[in-house]
Amino acid sequence: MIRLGVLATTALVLAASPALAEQKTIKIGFISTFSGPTAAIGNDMRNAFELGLDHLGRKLGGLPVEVIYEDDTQKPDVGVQKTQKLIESDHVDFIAGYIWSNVLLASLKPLVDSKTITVVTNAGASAFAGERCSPYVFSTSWQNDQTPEAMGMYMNQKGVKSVFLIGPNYAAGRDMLAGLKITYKGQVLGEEYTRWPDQLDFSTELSKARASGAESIFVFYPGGAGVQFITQYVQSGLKGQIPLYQGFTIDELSIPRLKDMALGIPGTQEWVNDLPNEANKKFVADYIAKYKLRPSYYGAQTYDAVSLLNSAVLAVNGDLSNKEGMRKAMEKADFKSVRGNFKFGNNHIPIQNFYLQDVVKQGDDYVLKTVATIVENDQDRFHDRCPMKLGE
Amino acid sequence: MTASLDPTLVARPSLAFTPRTAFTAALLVILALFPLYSLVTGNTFVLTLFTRVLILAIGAVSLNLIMGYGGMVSFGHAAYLGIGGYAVGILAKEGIGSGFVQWPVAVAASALYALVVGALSLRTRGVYFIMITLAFAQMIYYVAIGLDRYGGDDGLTIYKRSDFAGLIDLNNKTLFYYLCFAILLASIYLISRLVNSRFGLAIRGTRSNERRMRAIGFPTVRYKLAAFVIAGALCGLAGALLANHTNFISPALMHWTRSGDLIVMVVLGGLGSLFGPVIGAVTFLLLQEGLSRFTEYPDLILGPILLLVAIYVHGGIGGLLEGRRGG
Amino acid sequence: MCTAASAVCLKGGVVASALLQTERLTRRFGGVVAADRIALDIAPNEVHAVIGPNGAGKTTLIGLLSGEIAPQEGSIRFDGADITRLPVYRRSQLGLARSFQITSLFRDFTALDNVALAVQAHCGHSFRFWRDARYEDELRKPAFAALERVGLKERAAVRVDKLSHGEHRQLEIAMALATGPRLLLLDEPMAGMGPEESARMVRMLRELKGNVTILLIEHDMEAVFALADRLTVLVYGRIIASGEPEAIRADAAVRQAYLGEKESAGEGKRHG
Amino acid sequence: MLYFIEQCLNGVQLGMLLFLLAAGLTLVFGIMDLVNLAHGSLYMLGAYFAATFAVLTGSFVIALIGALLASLIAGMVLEVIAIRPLYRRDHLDHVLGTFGLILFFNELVRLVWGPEGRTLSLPPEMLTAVQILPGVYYPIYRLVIILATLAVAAGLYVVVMRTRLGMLIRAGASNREMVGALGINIKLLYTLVFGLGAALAAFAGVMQAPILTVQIGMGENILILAFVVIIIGGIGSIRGAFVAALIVGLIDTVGRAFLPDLLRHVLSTNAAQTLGPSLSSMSIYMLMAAILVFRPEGLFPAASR
Repeated sequence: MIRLGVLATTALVLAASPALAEQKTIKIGFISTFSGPTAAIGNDMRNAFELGLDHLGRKLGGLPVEVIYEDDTQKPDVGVQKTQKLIESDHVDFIAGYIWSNVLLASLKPLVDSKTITVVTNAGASAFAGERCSPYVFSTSWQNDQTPEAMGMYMNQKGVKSVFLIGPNYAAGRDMLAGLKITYKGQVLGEEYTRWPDQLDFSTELSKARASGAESIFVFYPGGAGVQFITQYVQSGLKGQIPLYQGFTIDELSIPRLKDMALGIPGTQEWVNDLPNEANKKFVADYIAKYKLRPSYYGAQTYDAVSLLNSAVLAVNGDLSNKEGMRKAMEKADFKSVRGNFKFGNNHIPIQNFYLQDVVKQGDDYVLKTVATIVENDQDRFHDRCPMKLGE
Repeated sequence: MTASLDPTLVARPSLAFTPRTAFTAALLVILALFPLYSLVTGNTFVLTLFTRVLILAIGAVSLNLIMGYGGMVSFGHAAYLGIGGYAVGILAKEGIGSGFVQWPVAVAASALYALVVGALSLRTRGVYFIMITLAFAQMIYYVAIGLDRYGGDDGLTIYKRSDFAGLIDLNNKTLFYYLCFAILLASIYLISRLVNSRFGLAIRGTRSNERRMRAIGFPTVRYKLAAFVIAGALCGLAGALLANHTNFISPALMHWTRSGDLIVMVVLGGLGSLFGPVIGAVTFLLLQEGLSRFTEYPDLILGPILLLVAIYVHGGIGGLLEGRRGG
Repeated sequence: MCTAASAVCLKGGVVASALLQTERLTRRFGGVVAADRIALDIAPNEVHAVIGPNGAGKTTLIGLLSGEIAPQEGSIRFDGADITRLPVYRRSQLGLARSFQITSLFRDFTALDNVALAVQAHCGHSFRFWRDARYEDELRKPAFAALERVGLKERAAVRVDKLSHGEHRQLEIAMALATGPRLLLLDEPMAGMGPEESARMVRMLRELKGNVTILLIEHDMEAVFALADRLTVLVYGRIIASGEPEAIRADAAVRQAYLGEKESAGEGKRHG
Repeated sequence: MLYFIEQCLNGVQLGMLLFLLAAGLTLVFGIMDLVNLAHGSLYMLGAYFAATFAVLTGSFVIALIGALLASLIAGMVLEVIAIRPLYRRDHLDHVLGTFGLILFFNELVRLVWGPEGRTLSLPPEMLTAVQILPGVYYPIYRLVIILATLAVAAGLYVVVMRTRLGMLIRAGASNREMVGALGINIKLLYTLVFGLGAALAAFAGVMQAPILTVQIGMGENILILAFVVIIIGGIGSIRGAFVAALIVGLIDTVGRAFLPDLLRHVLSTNAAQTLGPSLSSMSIYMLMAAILVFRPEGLFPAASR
């Protein structure tokens, strides 16, 4: 019986291998996390990507689109394999997605080697913004350091004297805490990195924060871990004593689980769902209408990716072999972004505003609101390590 | 080599046309032809996938030497994949790209680790041995996570594959595939010689009845240790191949579930049979890959299959093909 | 004729000629003394039987001599050399071969492979990785010869688990013989044998007599008196008598021990 | 000093969770001689059951009780269907079979509860900290975990030491054949013990759910820790499991708390930051290896095997 299984599966692998796809439909590979505690992020991205395609009549530059979603299970090694599969087996024209900086860094080589035009919709590893920038790889999000840098500025404004930093021990975690230290002028009384992603008990770190006597805590925990951290922060009775400042730890995905616990914990972001521009209003309204959920910045960044790819295909009117043409077109960032229009830096990372956001309660509903603009047209500090120049 | 003895006295490996030999032969032919297939269809991923299968098969073959023939159940065998892989990765990052350096270092490092671990672990028996090998593998796993300079938990990208001074270009997927295939066959041949040599009989005897082995005058531990080291070195080579294959290494390579995978492959294919590990590796990985193509919940099927094999089948699939059943 | 008392006097004279000699050999398990200051000496080429009721410590004695059990006191000298602290395999290499009371063979090997392993153990180290050992005359010939001696020639190619119990016992002997031992420690070779099987075994052992020294532990008194040159009687780990068969037959203490077998058998259950 | 106490409490709390997991594991291991990698899956199931019942009833306590019962039954059913046939086989087949069970249960949970994972929220009064010593605040809920687990440990002690079932369990752990010889219905005993182990694992899963997580694969990392615990403690020994669990919990937490700072004296901050956590994780396995080398039977050998 097993033997039959083997033969059957072998046959399947043989069967599942299309001869070189001729360019009638555009194939897009989408890599994100669709299982495990961070699956919610992947779903938000997929929803937004689907919505974006709907808005374009499921066509890019007039060509029908087929999307292949792959689950990186949040593991770098799996991410590489899925990336290779998309390139070598599905022969996709574009690849989009990537939540995790470490998954992106692991997958970057096959992407660059194969010259696959890629739109990264979240991960913002510093190396990828700097020396490892690539002509065919674009980002619709940010470089990791930018968001916490904005938070650092805000904490300066508030005159916060000292801070204790806590984050996960992986590429993004290290970037985030480094970012805050760049702009924050007060004292950094401690810096803790936890095992990622399997360490979910932060009691040790919280005790340390308390003992450090710091006036504030800054934290970065995306996805489910964020919920765990906030919960334990509240349980440990610190909320009343040491105010918390966060990046990517509280978002539309975690608020429904955190409810009151999330109130009064400020964060910074390049996009908030109430940004007053037409593209955004349409995006948020249609998203809520279609999915009965609020989109998060993960979704927003991914929604922009659709528009960006569309602009590329339009510019070369469907000739996907003309990668140079598409690259030049994309560098213009010539589309209506839901964060308001922006320009790309030489490293293909957006130059954009960052806003202060806060959680407010509307009836039984909890939403994020833009409080203020912290910094305008901020460019990441790694772009000068990237040899590329725009329009060349 | 000798005619002086009645030939019936030596159990010659039967070349009879059993389902098992037929299956093995068919499998080898298929494996040998894959590059051709992917050339025709232009689907290079199948090649990538099967290169991975071959490499892990080498790991399984090495585990089979100590587990199947030596009776040493190591629950930490993935550590060697990691050590071999990191040897290549670290040297590459430090600018030493030559395979003539990287691969020997990978093998030597693994052998050395095996020597230390074996020397300590072989004082224990049975389940304690399983657990102590696991413990050491976990240590190495966390060491890798702690290697800040080499990516820590995020792993390390390898920008250039091992360079063999133009002798063989590992960037050529087909060539690399056949290299792995050759190494796999070579290691199987090596082990086929090993297990029937005096050394092989010594470790097989030890597996069968260690007390008696000592009673008739064998210092069993040193033979077990030697086997342990050989297996480690071979798996280290597999690790070096794997690093070159994925161009990326991370501690995940050494996670205990990887060691579990290797054990599953060996037991699935049939303990202590030459080609069992290959059958096991191919089956296991194809089941994973294949099942996920026609169901969204592959492990819902794979899991019970493993359980059933554990309960009802003696000698894994190999045994099944010979009609051997459990009891 | 030599009693426990006069064993001391042996020290001077007979030592040189004794192949194996133990002094004050003692081993306790918890409260139980399984071997109590045992002084034993075995002359070259004699068949020396050790008898005694269950739980007398016979198997412990074998364990001590073969090295599987470490003594708490006393010493063992083999051919003049002190082997008290040597590991099992070293003693075997010195020529101390043993058979097991409960058959202990390589069940998934053929009879010949079993014996061949024993031979292999005694011709140099086994770090030979390439040549197929199943075709080496150097190993096969002596192994085959040993099987012949115990009358298992025809069964050479049969897997052990296919052999009968009696054949297992014979194979045990063959494996011990194959290594060309200087001293055979036979732990109840007739255990669980039918009358004609044991008869064959006795015949076989008698053929060995004179060429190899044997320390025989056996319950079957018929066999013992048929084979042994000297007997030593063990009760509660202590030697109560030692000497020629006739003397032992006559010895009152021995009678007593065997009449008292019943409760000491009960004892045996606990610390045998 | 106060800070140190606080960290030790954290360690104790982790140790307690480990004990719940290890107790069942060590019994199953000691009595049935079964290497059960799927024990972590029962821990996971317990948490998911609780999360579901909590949604249905809105009460944490009811959810807990429901989860315990559900897991007890699930465990016994699992034993009868899948585990019992494994007893005859060797440890290797145990590893293969129960490894298969891990895959199965992870997938099953994904099928039934979806991939995202669940939250088990606490009653609000649990969301604060109390001052246990002047200057030492400690989350109420973590105290609850410690106390509840201590209660369970005590209960377990009574059952094992004072009841007939416990007598059989102890006998089984030290000498399996003997229990068989006593003409006890061994099958039933095994099923009961396995169910008990499942319930204990579930209890651990439920208790940690509100602070940690309810997600697929949550059992796998902690399972290995549980194995470390029972090896250190001595297979089959509840007392050993208890002591060893505390040791492991303390080493892990205190190590995480103090190692990075110590390392910072010898290493660059970055290196120290990365090395610190992994070093403290390693130290646990070093301890286990050391125990296995020098005292293979563990700290409290229950069996003479």
